[in-house]
Amino acid sequence: MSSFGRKLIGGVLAGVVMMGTVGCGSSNPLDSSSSQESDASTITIGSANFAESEILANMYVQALASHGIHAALKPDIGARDVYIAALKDGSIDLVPEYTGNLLQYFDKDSTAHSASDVYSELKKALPSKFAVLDQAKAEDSDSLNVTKSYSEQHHVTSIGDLSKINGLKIAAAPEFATRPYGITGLKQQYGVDATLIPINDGGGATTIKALLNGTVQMANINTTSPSIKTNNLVTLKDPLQMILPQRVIPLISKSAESDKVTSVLNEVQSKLTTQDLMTMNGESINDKESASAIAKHWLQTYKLV
Amino acid sequence: MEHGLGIAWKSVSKTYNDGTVAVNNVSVTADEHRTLALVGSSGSGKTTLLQMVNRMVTPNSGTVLIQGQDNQGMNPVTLRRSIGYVLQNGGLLPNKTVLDNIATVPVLQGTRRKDARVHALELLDEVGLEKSIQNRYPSELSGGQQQRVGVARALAANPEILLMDEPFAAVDPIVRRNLQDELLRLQSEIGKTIVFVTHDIDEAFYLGDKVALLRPGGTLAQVGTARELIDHPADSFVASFINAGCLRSELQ
Amino acid sequence: MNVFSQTLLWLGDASNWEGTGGISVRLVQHMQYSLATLAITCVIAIPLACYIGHFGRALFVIPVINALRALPTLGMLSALALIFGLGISAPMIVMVMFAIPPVLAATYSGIANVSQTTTHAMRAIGFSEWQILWNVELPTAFPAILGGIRSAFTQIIATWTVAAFLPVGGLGRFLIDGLAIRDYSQMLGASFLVIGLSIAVDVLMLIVQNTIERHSRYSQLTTQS
Amino acid sequence: MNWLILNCAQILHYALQHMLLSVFPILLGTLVAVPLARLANGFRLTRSSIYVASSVLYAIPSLPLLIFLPALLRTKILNPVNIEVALTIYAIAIMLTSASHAFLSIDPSVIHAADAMGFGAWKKFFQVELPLAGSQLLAGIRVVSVSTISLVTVGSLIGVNSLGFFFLEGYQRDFPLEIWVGIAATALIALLFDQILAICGRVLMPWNHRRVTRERSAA
Repeated sequence: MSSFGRKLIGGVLAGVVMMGTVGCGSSNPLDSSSSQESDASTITIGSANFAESEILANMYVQALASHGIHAALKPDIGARDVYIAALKDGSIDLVPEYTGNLLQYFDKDSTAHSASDVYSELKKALPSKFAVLDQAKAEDSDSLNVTKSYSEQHHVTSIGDLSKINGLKIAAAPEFATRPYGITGLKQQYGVDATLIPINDGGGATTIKALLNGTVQMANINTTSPSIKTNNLVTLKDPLQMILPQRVIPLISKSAESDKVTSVLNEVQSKLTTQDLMTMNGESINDKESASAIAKHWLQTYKLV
Repeated sequence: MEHGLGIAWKSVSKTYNDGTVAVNNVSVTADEHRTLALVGSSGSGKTTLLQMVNRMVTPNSGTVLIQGQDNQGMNPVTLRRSIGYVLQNGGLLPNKTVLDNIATVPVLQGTRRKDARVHALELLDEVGLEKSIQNRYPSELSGGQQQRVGVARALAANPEILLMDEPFAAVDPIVRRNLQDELLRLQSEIGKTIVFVTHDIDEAFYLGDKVALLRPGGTLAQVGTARELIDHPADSFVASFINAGCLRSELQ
Repeated sequence: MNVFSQTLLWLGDASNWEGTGGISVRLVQHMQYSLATLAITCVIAIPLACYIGHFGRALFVIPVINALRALPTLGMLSALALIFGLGISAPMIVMVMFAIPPVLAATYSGIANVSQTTTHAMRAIGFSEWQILWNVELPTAFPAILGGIRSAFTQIIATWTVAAFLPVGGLGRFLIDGLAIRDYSQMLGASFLVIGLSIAVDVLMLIVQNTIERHSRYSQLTTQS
Repeated sequence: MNWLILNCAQILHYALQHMLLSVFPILLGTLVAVPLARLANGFRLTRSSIYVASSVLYAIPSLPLLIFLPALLRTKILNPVNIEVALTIYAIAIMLTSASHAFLSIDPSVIHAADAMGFGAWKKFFQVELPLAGSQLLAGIRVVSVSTISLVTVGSLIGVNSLGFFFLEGYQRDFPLEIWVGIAATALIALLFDQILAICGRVLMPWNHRRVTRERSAA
């Protein structure tokens, strides 16, 4: 039996096994999660793969639950492209989002800059299946930061100042490579050449370490993250407003929308401030509290629960 | 079916696909209710001949008649269930208890497990084993005990024919003598048609009503009673084979 | 399925092969990481297995090392990343940790099945421990060791794709980055490359194994017996 | 340490989820691989290519498989069926080779005896081959169980959460305790499943655990 012959038959046998399992998998009765979704009363709330998103998702779930609406939580799904796909196929019904980034996701060449313009353009740009509720005052946007010493040494205070430096490395999530405010945006709008060092911690501890020990010169960190102040990093100014205003906003499938859900969540949105986000992020990163505990604590202080 | 015919090998031959000639044109008969001993050194085709009866081996030429009927025409599975088969290492199923081992063939034939077990208990007595070992596993028995269970299993379905492939070769001489005496006692009571394969000429003479001596290469040297072979050996091969055996028996 | 055509386009498009983030760079990186992991694994596992197999001491090490396989890859990667920080050391340690069990087990079984009677006889004739190990035990165990290395190597190549959870190079980069933006063609293309690489390595090792066995008469004897 | 106490509910929730996600692939993988291996053993052609089939299946990187299954199965992205099918494929890959070896390692004389007694093919498989290959099959299942339980954690990268959740959250928050708790819990579940399988082995195959008693010859 020549070794090639064995390989061929082995491949065929593997293919048969693959097809068989995949086939029986698709007609598989054990489909616990979808049965859970099918009963209309439950609304499934997902979250992105970083702490703040998970806290907001817990907040919505607990707020709805206290008003008698049963809500299921699916945390830590992944980056925007993944949880939007999950929203499209009904795996989840709602997800906390940010106005600027969401607008740019659906409409790359929108020219809106102010928060209200972004909000109105966003509502227009949404696919028919989706809707957005009120935008909160609270804002958490991407921001490009350098260490204080680096800023003084290279006289860098705005993103534009970087265009003359080469061999720039920036630490950010993998999807930063293709985002309008990411590698592509830096090149097109500011003429800055930066190579991405992809770190999967949502601008967390490893990103900070990479910035402080010089592995990278720049890092994309959420403005509500306490680590900017604690490490007295310099957030670079964005004169061309490449990064749009990022107000917190619930993105919901129209199929799961109802007046009760809207009123409960909008009430939460009306109370949420940027400072709240900063304290809550601090509780998560420094005090290591769980997202559900942080959300409960916030809802209680505003007597929403 | 005519009686009195037992088993007849009609000029059977067998060559294995690697070219070795196991049996070369042998014709011999095993009389009913009598014991035929097939004896010869290894490679003389004695086991191959034995395995032609329950069609574990199919001859290239020639036929095997069981009570006058060609065994090729019978369904192999039902044929094997109607023939008792005792192997050298007992051939017991390690995953079944002694009782279940003995009851295997009757259960295969459709007897209810409970009745088969009752009959198996009786067989334990017949082959001289205590009832206390009925729930033990083969790995917990001594060589001699395993062989006795092997014989009991072969007798369980009350077959007309009993095939024994060097069943006592693996036990020490004292236990072997006991087993041989047990077999003679059983044979005198139940009178089966037994085909007994051995490489030990003494055992053949002791157990066989008729002895067939086979030469290496699978040809028949001589067939006859023990007395005929000892008094009138057909050729020098038979004589030397017997003398080697007798020398040992005089020393005992 | 149009995703297959997109994947073939991605694989065919020359521009994807160039540049620091290109396929060729990452393919080379992937092989470098895998070869380095395999080298370190062998340097640790084979001598350790020789010691245990030959002297029969520290036998408890075998089950302990096999228990390493129960640890989740992703967990060890993130835990060690927090200790060793960025760079290659954290994923390398994890990959070596998962590659040691197959090589150790294969080498140990290769050496252990050299019968005690032979080693005892050689000791009686006057062979030193080292000579016994070098002249008899290792040559006999050689086919088993090669088998262990072969299975470890394919496992290393596949597991390095998960290591791309941390900021390292290699083909896994396409998978993790592709996952974030749901770029099917990049992911499928990279997985074809990984499967192709592991099968190519498997066949290569098979050929090496056969040629070595055909030439060294001694190991031929032992494998036949 | 009070993190452990405060979050034990969450840990238990994900541990239970983890166990649920692992049981199904282990069982289905074995149920598919064992008969398939026995069948493939039957023909010389396929017997030698079992190893190749397993290594091809096992070489498929877990991530792309998890991503493509929703498209292939037309299921929802977060539906656990995707990871169940992926884990089952890996379980089959591992189980095929060890099941094939298990059946090949049965003492031929016992098979010969079974044939001679007139066992039909199906009866022989269930009453003779399966029990006798049992102890090696069990060893294979224990390897499958350990590898499945550790592979479940990869699901967290695509939102199907289990104990893997703590790896990601711990990594983001630079909180090693959380990760080590996740790892310890995964190892504990692996140990628990392993012991359960070992006990099943002892109960189902008593003949493997009794040795020759003192010789009490009946003669």
